[in-house]
Amino acid sequence: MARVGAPRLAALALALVVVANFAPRATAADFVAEQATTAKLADGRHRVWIHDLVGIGYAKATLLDADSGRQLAQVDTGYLGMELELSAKSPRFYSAETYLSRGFRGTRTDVVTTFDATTLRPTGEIEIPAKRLLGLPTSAHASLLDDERFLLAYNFSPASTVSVVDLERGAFVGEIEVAGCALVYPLGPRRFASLCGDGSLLEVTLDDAGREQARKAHPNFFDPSLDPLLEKAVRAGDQWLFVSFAGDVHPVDVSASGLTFGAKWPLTDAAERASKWLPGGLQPFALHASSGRLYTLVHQGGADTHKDPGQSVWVYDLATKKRVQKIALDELSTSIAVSPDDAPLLYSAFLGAPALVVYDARTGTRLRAIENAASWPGLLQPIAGDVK
Amino acid sequence: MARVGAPRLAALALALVVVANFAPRATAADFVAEQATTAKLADGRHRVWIHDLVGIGYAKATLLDADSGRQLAQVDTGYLGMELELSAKSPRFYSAETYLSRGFRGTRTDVVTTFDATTLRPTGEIEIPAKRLLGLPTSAHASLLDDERFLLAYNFSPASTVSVVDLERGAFVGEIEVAGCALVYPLGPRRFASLCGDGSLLEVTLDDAGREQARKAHPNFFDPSLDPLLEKAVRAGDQWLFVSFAGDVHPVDVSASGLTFGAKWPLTDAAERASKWLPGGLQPFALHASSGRLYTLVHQGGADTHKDPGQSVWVYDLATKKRVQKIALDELSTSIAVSPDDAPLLYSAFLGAPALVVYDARTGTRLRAIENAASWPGLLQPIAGDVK
Amino acid sequence: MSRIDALTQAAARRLASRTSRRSLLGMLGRLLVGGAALPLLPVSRVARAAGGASGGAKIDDPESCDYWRYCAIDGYLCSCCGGSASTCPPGTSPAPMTWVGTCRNPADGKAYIVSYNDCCGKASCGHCMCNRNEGDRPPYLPWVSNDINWCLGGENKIAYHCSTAVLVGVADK
Amino acid sequence: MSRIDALTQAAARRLASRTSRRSLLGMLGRLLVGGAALPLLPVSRVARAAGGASGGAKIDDPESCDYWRYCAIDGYLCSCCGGSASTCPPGTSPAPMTWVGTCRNPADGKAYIVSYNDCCGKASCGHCMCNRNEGDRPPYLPWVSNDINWCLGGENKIAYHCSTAVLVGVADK
Repeated sequence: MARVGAPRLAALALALVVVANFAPRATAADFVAEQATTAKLADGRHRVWIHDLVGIGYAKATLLDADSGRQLAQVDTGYLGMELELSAKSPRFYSAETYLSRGFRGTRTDVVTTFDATTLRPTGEIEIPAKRLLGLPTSAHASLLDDERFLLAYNFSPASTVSVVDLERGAFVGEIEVAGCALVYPLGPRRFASLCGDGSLLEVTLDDAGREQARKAHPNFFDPSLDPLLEKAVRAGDQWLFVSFAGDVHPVDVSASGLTFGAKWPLTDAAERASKWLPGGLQPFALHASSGRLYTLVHQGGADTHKDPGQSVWVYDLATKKRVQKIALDELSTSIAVSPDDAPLLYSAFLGAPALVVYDARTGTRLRAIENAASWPGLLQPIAGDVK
Repeated sequence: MARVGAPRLAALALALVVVANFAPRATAADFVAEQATTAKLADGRHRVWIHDLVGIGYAKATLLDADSGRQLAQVDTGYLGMELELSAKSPRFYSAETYLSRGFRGTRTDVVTTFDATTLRPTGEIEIPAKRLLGLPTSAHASLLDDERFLLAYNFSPASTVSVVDLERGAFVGEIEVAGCALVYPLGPRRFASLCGDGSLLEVTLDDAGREQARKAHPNFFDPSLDPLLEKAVRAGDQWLFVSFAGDVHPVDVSASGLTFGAKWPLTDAAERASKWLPGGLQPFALHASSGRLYTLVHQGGADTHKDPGQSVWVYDLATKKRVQKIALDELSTSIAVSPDDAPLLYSAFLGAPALVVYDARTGTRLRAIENAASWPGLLQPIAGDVK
Repeated sequence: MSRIDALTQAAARRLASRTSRRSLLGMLGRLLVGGAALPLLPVSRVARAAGGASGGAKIDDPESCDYWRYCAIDGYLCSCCGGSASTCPPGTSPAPMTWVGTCRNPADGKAYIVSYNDCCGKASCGHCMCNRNEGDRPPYLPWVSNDINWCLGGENKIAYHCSTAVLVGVADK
Repeated sequence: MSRIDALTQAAARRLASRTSRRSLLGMLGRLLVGGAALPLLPVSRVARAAGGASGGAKIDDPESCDYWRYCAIDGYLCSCCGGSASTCPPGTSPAPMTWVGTCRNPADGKAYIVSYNDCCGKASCGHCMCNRNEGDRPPYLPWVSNDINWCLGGENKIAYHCSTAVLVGVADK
């Protein structure tokens, strides 16, 4: 490209005009000056947030259109940010975040930030105790209760408590002690569970102000010595599905006022267990609600391989508890997710590589890799398409 | 590595002990428990800070031992941090830094942070107006005056001012307006210069409280239309050396009470200019004080290639103003620096590659590449060796 | 192919962008011959950029560093980040002040004044790093200096996200 | 050779570290055969790691993820960051609370209790990422959970910089 001769003086002369107002200066008859504006967020049938751990630092989430492979937008989620709390009912989403006043030193402040889901601008924040769990991302670190009035964040200081935020009042309500237990799993509009180190499930009921109303320990939910549960559970409507290290699904039904613990059922048969097929990864389970299918990321490994990457996705029909599909991934994977629509896509990413890989979830066909989707891919969060 | 059987209960039992005090628990007769401590900063003859722009984000500086290739330590320098203000006389250094209260949003705070040069811990900070220049790093964005009582930081808001910080009192003094000019070049203990868009050099004198006492504009220091100066000047004792886009050195002597503008002298002869040899890069000039040599990073390019990388370092004797050496670099380079000792090393880094490459400055022999020294290498700052 | 770049590939972009196309083939040769010289640069990228040089630059592609409007840009291209050559990605705001360049549009042969509005309020986009310096000058001439972070708009508008290239005038008649 | 790793190479480290050595050669084969499968991973790194597998792991090298003490570590090795297996780099502080693992020292055949003290107070070191999970459990058993950022020591001790592996006891007699 040839350099334009002596443009600097013209540019300087124009600078004042530009600074004032970007006023049009149509010296050519047909020229109309452009205005710098902000783009509207694009719709799409297959949009997915991919979280980026950015080398264990200030995290961000990038919204991708998985059909076009394009980046649509980005939000920042603070120091060791984990995921967004997406809303099923409002044009907002939330993010439990941690900040330090001087970058990587100084005073810690934890907040729940509200984002406008259309403009992607932060619209407010509610300060919470500065002790939410920091570490590798897990979606159970914080959750919206079912009617989305309360948001819960799990604290580890190392005391275990849960912060309750009233989103309607825009205020922090208080902390609920969950000693010996960890994380938050919503059980309805005013109820949540935590998973406990002694193998029990703790059920806590809130009142309409967000204060603890009742609690009940459900002992022997699992055996932490013989076969601990992965904390990476998925919810299928009224059922929480916890999967053990060995690959047994422990269902918990939350539809009644109490909790109903279903019989555990295996992802693998005896021969597969003998060959050490195990679930593993950072986000190894995904649900496709309308078809009632559970997607699981599995690998062949031994003891303590519960975070290893996999290259196989095994799919189960939750009605029959039978495997109905096997998908072979071309690349290593630590996170999987499935789009919620009726032409679902399977998303796969590996913490050790920057691509998001897209498959047709029904056929297992690899459709595309979106390169450089994130430097350190963490959790994946598909959002419901809103194409009219 | 074989998994140790059932370690968990023992580990849990020990955890309380560990948390309490890491108390020794020598069940084997010869076992002495270790203590987690902090390492002392290693000495070294050839230590160098390499700044990392981290993808235009929160920057950091890594201290390397260029002889061993080892990382010695790291300090964080805030949002778009540029360089450290190293002290010639105290066991401290300073950093003019910018922070946002919510990572990449929220309230901006600018500070001058003091670091202990031995422990590398921040020991204090002085708040300054939140408008210091942010952008690609340039060492003239902030500077210590010669006796290190005052630190200056250049502000661009877009008004041009200079913040004066009194390090002795630990307080911000005030701002000095430098309209039409930019950056800060120390001229002594109470004097600095700024480079002006009209081609003049602005000289400002401070009183002992750090307030402006006098100012003088020196017009026609350079011609911003015909041959602008690179702002990347180096100081050789009482001389500032400004180099023009075309490769002429404009010396300014600061030893007298006024300023003496020396005759400009060329880095290149007519034939070299005809073949478009030009200085360029992010940090294209380095001085080796004891030998009086100026190292320049040059490339063959045309107009507007003043930031292009180079692969040649041409070395000049400041006494004779003659080129005395040519060093061919194996890799592209945008930053060069030379260690201050009498067995000097030439350091080279390229903003587009993560290595620091080390040469023998006297022979031009490539000694080693320190891979992954920085993700986005910015400025290089050698420090005087302190091997006893 | 995806058009999204990330930090790990920025090096190649920068190598390509910070270097004139004319000299890139020469450097590529050295890279390939050198072998270990720049082992971390994705050589396929460099090769593609070099191929572009012989095959014709993408002067009409807003996601290419070669796009004609980008003659004095320095930063991540908003076109790769959810915006376009003249719009900021959702959730970010154009800086009210800018630096300007003058670029010639090969389609009509005219030189246009281009305002390089930084988009502000989020962390770096990280995709499509591009630096070209036609008419760029040091910070003592700030309105034509692309080294400066122009996100000076106050609260929530400090952080640099990406760069646009907005046509604001015709330079020659 | 330099022992310093950086962000752009962390992917390979993690590939190597998050995968048992047993299966790495198999994966490497796939990588090389696949060609485009993981184009961004520096294959030389993977190859070197794989070479280590056949040639014997570096179980006595504190800068190697294979070092015997690191059997339940998750993070950047302080040995590569200006510290050592049991010391934090200058300017950082060991977390007062830790998670623990039990690792067998091949030199004496004994199992030792290892305290994985995070070093706190600076941004991530970025070198020698290593994750091994012997005995690691989810956060409901926090003292054996390596997912947690243990930099809980209050002011200026929040940010995670790197991980040590301090011997605090002998597990078997």
